[in-house]
Order: sequence, then C-alpha cells, then structure tokens
Amino acid sequence: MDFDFSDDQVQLGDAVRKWVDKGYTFERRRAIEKAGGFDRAAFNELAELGLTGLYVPEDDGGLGMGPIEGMVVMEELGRGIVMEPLAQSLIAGAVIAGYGDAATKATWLPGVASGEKLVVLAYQERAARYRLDVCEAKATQAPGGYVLNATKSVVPVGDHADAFIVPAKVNSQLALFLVERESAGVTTRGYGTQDGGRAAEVVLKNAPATLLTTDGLTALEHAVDIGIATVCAEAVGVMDKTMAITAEYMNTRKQFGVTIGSFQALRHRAADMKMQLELARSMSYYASLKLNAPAPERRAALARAKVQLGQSMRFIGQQAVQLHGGIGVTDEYIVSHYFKRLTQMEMTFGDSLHHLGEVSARMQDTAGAFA
Amino acid sequence: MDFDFSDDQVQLGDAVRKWVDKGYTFERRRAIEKAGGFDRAAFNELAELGLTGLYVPEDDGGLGMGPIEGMVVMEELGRGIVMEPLAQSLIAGAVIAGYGDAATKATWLPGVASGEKLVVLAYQERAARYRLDVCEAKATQAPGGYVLNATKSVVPVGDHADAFIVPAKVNSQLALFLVERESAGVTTRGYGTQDGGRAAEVVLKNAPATLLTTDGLTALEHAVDIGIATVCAEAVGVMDKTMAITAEYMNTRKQFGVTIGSFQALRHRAADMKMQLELARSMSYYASLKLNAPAPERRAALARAKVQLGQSMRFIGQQAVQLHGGIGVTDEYIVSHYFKRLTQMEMTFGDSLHHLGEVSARMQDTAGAFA
Amino acid sequence: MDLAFTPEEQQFREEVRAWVRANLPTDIAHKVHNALELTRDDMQRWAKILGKKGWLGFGWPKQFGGPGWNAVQKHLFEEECALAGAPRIVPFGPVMVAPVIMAFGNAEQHQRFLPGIASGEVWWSQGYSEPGSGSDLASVKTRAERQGNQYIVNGQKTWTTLGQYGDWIFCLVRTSNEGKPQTGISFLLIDMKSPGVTVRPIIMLDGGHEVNEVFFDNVEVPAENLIGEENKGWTYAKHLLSHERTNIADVNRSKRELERLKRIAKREGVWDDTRFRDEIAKLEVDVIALEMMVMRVLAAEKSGKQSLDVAGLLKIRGSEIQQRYSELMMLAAGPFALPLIREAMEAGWQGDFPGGEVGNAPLSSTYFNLRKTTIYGGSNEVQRGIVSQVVLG
Amino acid sequence: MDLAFTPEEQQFREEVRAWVRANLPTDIAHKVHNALELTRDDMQRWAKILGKKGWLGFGWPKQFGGPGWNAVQKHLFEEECALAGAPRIVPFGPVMVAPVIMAFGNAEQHQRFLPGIASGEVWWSQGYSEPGSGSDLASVKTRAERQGNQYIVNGQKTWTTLGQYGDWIFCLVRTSNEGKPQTGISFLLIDMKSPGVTVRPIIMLDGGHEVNEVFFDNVEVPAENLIGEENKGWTYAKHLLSHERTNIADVNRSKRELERLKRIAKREGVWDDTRFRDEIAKLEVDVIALEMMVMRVLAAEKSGKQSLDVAGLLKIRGSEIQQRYSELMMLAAGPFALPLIREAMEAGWQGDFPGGEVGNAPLSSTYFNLRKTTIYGGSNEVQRGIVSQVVLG
Repeated sequence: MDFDFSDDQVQLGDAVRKWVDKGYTFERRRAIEKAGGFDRAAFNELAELGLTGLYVPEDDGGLGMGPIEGMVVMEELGRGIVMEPLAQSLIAGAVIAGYGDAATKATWLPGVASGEKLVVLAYQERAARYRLDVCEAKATQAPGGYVLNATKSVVPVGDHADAFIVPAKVNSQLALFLVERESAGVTTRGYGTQDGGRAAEVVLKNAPATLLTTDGLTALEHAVDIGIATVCAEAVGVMDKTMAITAEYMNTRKQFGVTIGSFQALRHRAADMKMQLELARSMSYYASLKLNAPAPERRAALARAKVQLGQSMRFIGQQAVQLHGGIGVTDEYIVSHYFKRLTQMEMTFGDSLHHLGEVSARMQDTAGAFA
Repeated sequence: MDFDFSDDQVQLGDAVRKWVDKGYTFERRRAIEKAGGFDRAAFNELAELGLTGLYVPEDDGGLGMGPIEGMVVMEELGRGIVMEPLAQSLIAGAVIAGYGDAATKATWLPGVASGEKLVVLAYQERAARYRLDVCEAKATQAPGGYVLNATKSVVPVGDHADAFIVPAKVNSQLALFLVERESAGVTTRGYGTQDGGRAAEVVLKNAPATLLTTDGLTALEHAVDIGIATVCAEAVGVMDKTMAITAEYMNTRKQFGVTIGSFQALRHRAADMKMQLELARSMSYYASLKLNAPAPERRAALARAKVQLGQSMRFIGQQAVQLHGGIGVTDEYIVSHYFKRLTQMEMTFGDSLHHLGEVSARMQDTAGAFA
Repeated sequence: MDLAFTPEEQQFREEVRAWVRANLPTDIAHKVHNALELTRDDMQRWAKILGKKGWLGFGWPKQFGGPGWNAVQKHLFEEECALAGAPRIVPFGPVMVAPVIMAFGNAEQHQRFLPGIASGEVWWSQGYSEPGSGSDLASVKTRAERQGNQYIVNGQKTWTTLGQYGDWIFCLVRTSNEGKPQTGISFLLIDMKSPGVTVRPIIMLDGGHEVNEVFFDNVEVPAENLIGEENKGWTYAKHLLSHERTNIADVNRSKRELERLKRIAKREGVWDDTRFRDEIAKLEVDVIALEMMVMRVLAAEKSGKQSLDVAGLLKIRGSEIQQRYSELMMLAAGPFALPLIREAMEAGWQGDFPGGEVGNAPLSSTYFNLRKTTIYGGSNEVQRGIVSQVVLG
Repeated sequence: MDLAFTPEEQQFREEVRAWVRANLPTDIAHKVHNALELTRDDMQRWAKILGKKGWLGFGWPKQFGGPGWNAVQKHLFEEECALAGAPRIVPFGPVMVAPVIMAFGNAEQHQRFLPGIASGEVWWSQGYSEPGSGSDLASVKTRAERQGNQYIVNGQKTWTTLGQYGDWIFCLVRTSNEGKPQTGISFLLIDMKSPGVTVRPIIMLDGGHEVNEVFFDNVEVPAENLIGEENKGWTYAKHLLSHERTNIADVNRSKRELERLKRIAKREGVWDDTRFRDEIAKLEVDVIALEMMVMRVLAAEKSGKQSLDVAGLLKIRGSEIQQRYSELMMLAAGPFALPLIREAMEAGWQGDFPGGEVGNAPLSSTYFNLRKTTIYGGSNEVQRGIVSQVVLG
C-alpha cells in the first residue's frame, strides 16, 4: 500500500501545471469560450506535452502510462478548468488499444497519440439518459465494413473531432465502431455547453464505420469507467482550486469591519468544504487505483467514486459561490466558472443519483474498500 | 382561513399545561418510568380533566370535541413528555364512535370517556413493519360473535389496557374487533420502552371478540391517521420544550470564558432548530386541519406531515443533545429524555422513510397545500 | 382554526383569477411557464394592464388609490398571478419606494411620483447596495452635498436590478459623516436621465444581464427630491425593508415551479423512477410546509391576535426551495440540460434543441441564476443570525 | 501508488488473523458481533490474552517490550481484531498513559508501571475532564499541593470511562496558579485504592454505566508518582492527545458494523426496499471514502514523504458514520427497536423478545449511546474549528 507519487509522476504533474498556469490563463479560457468553447491550438499544446498519448502503448507512438499518470494530469487540468477534452483522448487511446485489432490500432493510435486525430466517445442517446445498455443506433453490414444509423447527443466537441467511437446494435448485440467525421452521411450540429466548453449532436445516416469490437457493452462500460476516473481526478483539481480561491476571498473580503474568514459559522463551512475535498480526493485515488481491476469490481468502485465526487462537487461549488456573496454569481469573477464546471461534471458519465442506484444494485454483504 | 385558537381552546390548553407543570413533574415521571412506564393514577388524572372523552360524542359521555382540541391537548402533554397514552383514548373514542354500531357505542364509549376503560390499538405485526394492509391475525365466527387468533406487537401499555382494538382477517377481508384483556385466550407480556413508557406483546388464542366494523382497512387507516396527528401535535410540544431547555443551557453554560450561546456556529445551529420547529408546527396544524377531510386527501396530508415531523424530531433531538455536550448524554439531565421520546415518536405510526414512500406513491400533478 | 378560506376570500380569489386569466397576454404567460426570457416590453405591458385596473399598487391603501386589500387578499392576488404565469411585478416602484413616499414624502411628492408608479409608466430602480457593502447596508459611501436648492451626488451603486430600464432611482446617500454610520444617510429620488448618471451592466454567471452598476458623477438633484428629513434616510430604508415582506417566501412561484418540475420529470422519464420521484416528494413536503408557515403569518396579520417572528425563516426556506426545484429540473434533464443555446431561451425559436425538447434549454441557466436567492435580500447567513436572536436573545 | 498491501503486509495480516481467530474466546466475539454487554471480565480476559502474546501494547516500540510495528501494521492488527469481533482495547493504559510514561517518565517509573500495563493486569483510568471543563481542558481545578515527599490532592474529575474498574488513574492536576492556565498543570499517577478516592457512577442516556465522577478528598500521593517536571503536565498531555490517533476514525469497527447493518436489514425485510437500501449504499460509500482517507494517512506515515493534516476530518467523519450506522440499524428494526429489555442485551438470555429477534434488543441503546462520539475526544465543533485553521489560517 503506497499513496506516494513517483518522481516521474510528480514531474509530469509539474509540467502540466506549468502549462496551465502560463499557457491557459483565465483570459485565454474566456476567449476560447467566446469563440465557441474549443481551441484546437490549445488541444495541440496538450498533445505536444505528450498527454494525448498517455494511454497509447509506446509501440503505437504513445507514452504507455497508466491510470495514476492520467489522474495526475487530469487533476492539473482541472485546476485550470481546461475545456479541451483530453479525457476523450485518454478514453480513445485505452479503448482502441484494448479492444481494436492490429490494423485498427495501427491506423488510429499514432494519430490519437500525436493529437492529429481527436477521437471522442459518441454514446449518449435521448432515450438512454445515463444507461449504457439502452441504444437505438443500428449498424448493418455493408461492402467493406458497416454503415451506421444513429443520433448521438451532447458529444464532446463533436463538430471538431476527427472521429467518433460509436456504440450501435448489430442485430440485438451492442458493438463499438469508429466513424470519421468527414465521412459521407455524418452531420454535426455544434453548440456551447454550460461550462464554457463545446459539444454537438452527431447524426449518422448510412455512415461508413469500422468495427472496433463486437463486445460493445464491455468496451463501452470500460470506456465510461475511464471517463469517470478522469472526471473524478479533474474534479479534485477544480475543487482544490475552488477552495483556494474561496479561502483567499474569505481572508480578504471585509464585512462589518472584519474579514469574513473570521466568522465562526463561515469557518465551519470552510471546514465542511475541506471535508468534502479530502473525501473526494480519497475516492479519486480509489477510482484510478481500481481502473484496472476486473470489470465487476471496477464498475462497483467507479460508481462509488462518482457518488462521492458528485456530492463533493455540488457542495463545494455551491458553497464557494455562497461564501463569495454577490460577486460569486457574476460572470466577471472566476469562481462562478469553477462552479459551472463542477455542475456540468456532476452530470457527466452519470450523475450522483444514477450512480447511487448502481452502488445500491451492486451492494454485497461485505463492507469497505479493503473488504 | 384562520389559525387562531378559540378562547375555549386556549383555556383547555392552559388547564392541561397547569396539570403537566404541577402534576407531572420530572421526578414523578422518573418514578413512573422506574415502576414500569405506566401509572394508572396519572392516566386517571387526565381522565378527570375530561381528556379521555375528548373525541367521544357528548351523548356518549364525552366532550365531542375535534382535532384542534386534540392537537392543543397533545402539544401540552408533549411539553411534559407525559407517557400515559392519551392518544390511544382519542383513537378509541373516534374509531368506536365513527365505526361502531349503537350497541357497541353504548357499551364502550362512556367508559372510554370516563377513563374507566383504557382501550388501545393493537395492530402491529412482525411481518407488517409499518404497512396496514399486511395482517396475519385471523378471526372466525363463533357462537355469540367471533374468536381471534393473533400476535400483536409493541401494543401501548398492552398489559394494563382494559381492551384492544384489533384488526384481523375474516376470510380475506380486514375487519376491526374489540377484545377485552381479561378474556380467556388473551395473554400479554409487558415491558418498558425506549422512551420510558410501556408496551406489551398481546397474544390471542381463540379469544372472544366483538366485531367493530367489517370495513377494517378504512377504519384502521383512519385510526392510524388520528394517531399520526396526535404524534405530530405531541412532537411539537416535545420539540418546543427541547428548544427552550437548549436555549437556556446555551445562555448559561460557559466555555473558554463565554456562554456557548455566543458562538456563531452554535447560534446558527439554534436557528436551524427553530426552522425545523416552525416547519413542524405548521405541518402539525396541517395534519389536524386535514383530519376530517375525505380519506384520500387525509391520507396524503398525514403522510406529508409525518415526513416533516420525523425530520424535525430527528434534527432537533440530535442537535439538542449535541449542543449540551457531555451532560446531554446522561440520564440525570432532562434533555436526553426529550431526545429519546422524539426518537421513539419518529418510529411511531410509520417512520419518515415509510411516509416518504406514501407521499411519493400518492404524488399528483398539482402542488401545495392549497393546490 | 380553519384551513379553508372564507367564502368572501374564496370569491375574491375567483374574481382575481377570472380577471387575470382574461387579461394576462398569453404570449407572456407562455414565457413565464417555460422560463423563457422576458423583455422590458413584456414586463411593462403587464404592469400597465395591472395599472389600468388599479392593481399594480396591489398593496396600497385606498387613500392613495390602491385597492386597500388585507394580507390574505394580497396573498391571493399574488398567488393567482403566479399560478397564471404572470411575470413577477417589478417591485422597486409599487412595492418598495411607493410606501416610503406615502409614509414620509410630502403631499407634493405624493402627487408627483405616485401616479406614474401606479400606472406602470415610470420604471423605478433601487440604489441601496454599494461596492463592498454586501450585507452591511449602512456603510453608504455615495455622497450628496447640498448646494443651494440642489444636491450634488457622487458615488456608485451596484447590484441595481433591471437598472438598465430605469427612469428613476431611489438612493441612500451620505449627507453627513457625523455620528454612527446610520445617522448621516438620506433618502433621495434621482432622475436617471440626469447628466452624470451612467449605468453599466454586470453580467451574471448564467450570461444574463439582470443587474447593473450605477455611477453618479456630479449629478445635480433638486432638493425637493429628498424624502423626509436630511440624515433620516436610514429610518425610511428600514421601514422599506420591514414592509411588504409577506411574499418574501415566494411560495406561490415555488408552487407553480413544482408543477413544472413534475411536467419535466414526466417528459424526461424520471417520474416513475423511485429514486428521482422521492426527491420531488421531499420537495413537495417542503413546499407545503412553507406554504403552511406563510398561511400562519397571513392569518396572524389578519386577526392581529398573535405575532409571528418568522420573516428570517421564510426567507431562508423560500430561497432554499427555489434553488432545489431548479436543481431538480436540471438533474431531471441530465445530459440535455448541458447545451447552452441562448436563442433557445427566447420565445418562438425554431431551431432543433439537442434531444428535441426545447423546454430543457433554460434549466441550467435558471439553476445558476437562482444561486442569488440565498445571497440577496440579506444573505441566509445574516438571516440565521437574526433568527438566532429570536431563539437566544 | 498502489492500493494493494505489500506481500509482507499481507502476510503480516494473515498471521495476525490466524492468531486472533485462534485465541479470541468465541463467547466474547459473539457478544461483540451482537452488541451485547461486555463485562469487566470479558474485557480483561482479552487484554490478558493479548498481554501474554505481547500485543496489548501493540503500538509500543521494541525497547519497551512492544512489537515495534509501523503504522500500517498497527492498522492491520486493529482491523483484524475489529473484524474478528474482539472487544476494543481499553486504551487508557496501553495507548494513552504508557507513551507518556515512556517519553517523560524516569527509569524507575518505566519498571514500576509498564509491565502491569503490558500484561493487562493493571486497569488504568483517565483523569482529564472536570465538571464544567468540556472542551476547555486547560481549565483544570483539581489541586495537588506538595507537602514533603507527597502531594495532597483535592478536587473532582468526571467522564472517567470505566473508572469503576480502575486500579490506577492518571490525572492532570493544578500545582500552580501563576501564569497562563496551561503552565501550572502537572501530570500525576494516582492509586485509586488510596484513601479519599471515591468513584461515583454517571448513568448514560441508554441506562448504561460507562462513565464516572472521581472525587479526591485529601488524597496522599507519593511525589515519585509525578511524571516529568512539576507544572509541565500540559506538554505531556498534549503529547498524549497528539499520539496514537490513527484509529481516531474507528473505520475498522465501522466496516464490521456496516456488515452487521446489512445482516439486520435482510432480517428485517428492508434489504430489498430501494428506499432503505439506498441509505445503506450511501453509508457504504461513506465508509469506503473514510477508509481511503485513513489509508492515505497510514501510507504517508509509512513513507514519511507527505504530511497529511486531516486528524480533525477523521474524527468528524468517523463519528458521524458511527452514529449513522447505529441509526440505520434502529430504523431497520422499526417498531421492534422500541422495547427496552435490559436482560435481552446480555448474552444467553432465554426470553422471548418482541417480534422474536433478540438481535434487535440493543439497537436503540447503541444509537443513543453513540451520540457521545460527536461530543467526546474534542467535540466535532471544536474539530471543525481546527480544520478551519488548516484552510484559512
């Protein structure tokens, strides 16, 4: 049992932090948001740091690193509420490497690793809400592969991505496919999202697709669990910075002649926030450390983590705004952007209530992380 | 719309309060608890005040009063955490008057009103938890009436009561019966309860019974709703006094050289308790005011009230103990007895989670008490 | 004790209901029922309709041209307006400054200002808060110096709601630095078209323009615009703050929005999910308990027999409920609450909202926007302090 | 980073587990697993078994005869004991006073006191709190006056846990009134059989006799029983309070009790009720999150690389979880948690518990009893203050 980061991990985190602090200032973020919520240049800078290839095996041009490195990176990106969806590259790298055949890997992984190919998961459908086994998208075999008919919603940077990982049913079996955005039959409708980022509706009409795996549900669950772990890690970064911003404000802002950080009721609120942060950090570790566990164990662990993280994100986000008072609800001041990011992340890859249901359904006799 | 009490109601409340303050001191209560949790003499004093006949029609020897009078009385009894189960007499009076035939009324109501007959509801069974439609007790017709076979649990003062109102199935239909404790085939096993009061297991083996009504579920639901309203009203009294005890303690007890009532975090806690108290009081009014509404409306209203009251009781009870610190968890000091009473009342006639289920199941499109 | 409204009250409600349903423009009601953006015109159109009927100043006594309603009637009027989907009456004129003018203004001021407020012609704004003042309203820094028969006003107000539409603004200004902070404050009415008045928008976290900063740069204000006596403004301001707080809980609107939440839950497929449904059920209990608490206050006001000191509780609970219903609406829509398409929050948008339900468009914005409710009007922390005084002294 | 224990740690755990299972008397384990009443004999029997093995002082360094385990090993030992149903080690001797004697006592004191603690022969009590002191421990009033080679002690201690069984008591006593309250305190060991020592029970809200008042009436205490220097006792006390707090979260016990909660929920028919089951699921998440936080602390202690300042958080969360599982156990039993039959909480009772499940007998009492956990050991309010220092300075 060991919760220290290796020197390499510390260095990796430092490098990302340096980029965030210097390369992704609040002003740049605001400009990106105004311009639509995604900046390929910023994404390329992440790629230059090697981050897009974090989960791509070294043989395929990546760094071949694991969940802890992913966690370290995502936490730092969270600190700067970076909107460019690195998590999608982590998912794509791991899923293609884990489930694709040799040809698919050779075709896609180098591009994912280099950042030239931004591949995102396009799985959400209107009728499914957060469920992964509900899927109306249909795939049918065609000369040279498959064609897909599907409408996928709220796909991260869907109108900028180069390709999509798409679950669709072949007969009644869920399979996973790769679809290039530039292909015939693919239309996207992009829009901004509540956190300042970008997403799109992706409509596929007889769009040509490459089969990634016929074991689609297994792969999709894995993909989403990687996503949950990245959200958890990122959220810790967002919350950590939110706490710091709030603490600084409390120690500066005066009311009735004293700093508001001297009011006991507010101090206790800050303590409650710290509690939620440390519980969240603990469960983010847990999520990443369980990411390579066997599927049933992994699924249960990630659901538990998301319940804790969701609760922490909501509490810390809401209280940070409240403790700021009026300035907390303005666009001008930074804290509201952290709050909105936390709100959106609670609803990403399943919200707290959804995952409570998962925990409840999977609950067994034993108790504890080390049961 | 009017929330004032009439002069008569105020006088009634004053009379009960006077008796509680002088006649039911903490010392007397402690002695009753030590002696087993029930004092027929104290119960008779309530009867002398006319309270046992509150819901018995005037023609049958009672006062013929309504839910508001019942609420006023129960709130005052709550203030003194009186253990003698007046609520049972209110239920018995209303149920016999409302569902019994002329002979039954003539036989039972004068005694209920005068307090000579302590009649209690014996409805809880092992398999039912808080559900009213689950009943294993069986009634079969016999010469001169019915005989019952049943095991009823946690019956208030079951080993001292003169008779029981017992739900049992005739074939598959729930009916309500009256059973005298002294009858053949009735055995009771009494014990103290967590709040200092008394209850018993009541076992009926071919015990002779008088049919009260064949519309048993309707009558039982009504009985329990009356019970919920009394619990709500009583709880307001218990909480009101708990708040007063706690406020006084906070303004007396010193830590670090000042009264603990000067600490902002604790002041805000007191404000939160006050919130719960006033919400509870509002919903206790609501419960009593809806007690004569048509059954579906009444059932929904009483479930809502119990959800609020349960939440308030738990919060106020727990926080009162917490704010007292060490002395709050001793038997010697009065506040723990209020806490235990509140705890038991949350579990009486269905706990908060049970009633949340009732509210959820009955929820309709419209909203609000005056929807 | 009686839960039912009296036959007279019930009849009053019916009359108000009939009139509101007949006179509230359906396009406006549609916007309110779907949380779409209201324009200045929407708000003023409704204000003028009410003004014509004599109900814009629904809380005014008869002597000033109001309907002279009691607390229950006012509540019923507000409830019927809310449930019908009427926009909230912009309070700064009819609800806030008018009672101060009535109570402390002179006859000339009554004649000059009240008719425009009653008719809805003149849009008033509030000038209380200043940068840094927060919950400490007495820390007024905006100065008004008397020069002859006018005041020269310099300073800045902030959080001025809908100030971008304002014709007039009532301000707390500092006319003296002597004594306690409260003693040197005056209550001044300022024409916002005066030279030197600048309004600058503050954009809220949801992207909306709802509040403003208002700057005063050597603004000349006739001395006749002073309400009451110089340096006594704090008294008048307190009068204003203590006045007309029955609707502080905003329970009518919460009732309407609870029904909307249920509609959304059905549409989004979570109405039959025990887990989500229970959350709505809890909120329903909360709304009813709040409504009962409001009723107790109204009944006490009506009978005058009891006094209930629960304004702080109403504010705290009312704001928490508003935040919760908006949160549940957003969570009900889940992924489909995440797209931010501003045009989709305007009536009549013909685009294709992600998932196909344009009703989801404003949900997150409303959730974000309502975070303000526990902050403004005396933050909930300040309210808890006030409540604790009642409990502990 | 690695969630798994090392092979060595895993092997250590197996060894401890095997030994505990082989040596813990089954009648005692049965009581612990069912929250039945433990007698003095039960507790001391287990203490002596541990003592014989050399594990009663499981946190002691080797030089004093302890096993010299690191933080992880200590945790694993405590976890295995908890999961097997061992009674909690009464901490006052081996965990609390022993480290103070080791650190600040002299060689003679080491030889005189440590063997009896290590073997479990001598039962120690704690004399810190006084009437009215609450969270303000430095307000010590019990006086010790030096007369020749002894101290004369007068005063009163309170909340002395299991003091009715105590052979010795370690006390904070006031030896000087000069300077700050903290500076005049000394650390004194007192034989409870000395003339003038009286122990009076305090009955808890659940009817149990767990704590006591201890009175000192001209008690003569040899000066050789003073630990360290006179008037420096506060330093030693703080050492004690900061020492051995890894188990402050009590997460091992909560894991065991969470399993018991699940058993009770199944028995009482609420395991398959979504509404109740969700409450257990929430608690399971809470327990795991707490366990992970404890692991982080242990790992940091082991590696010495990071420092984690979360003791306050562990205390707050650990106590809240204890209260919650006991509450859910009581609520699971519902009506059948209401009978109060004291004999039914003793092992071997042959009576017929209402509803037929004697396992429900102690549930309410445990819930009542555990209200203390957010009060003692520095109330959770005091802990929040400490945590806020970390956040805000």
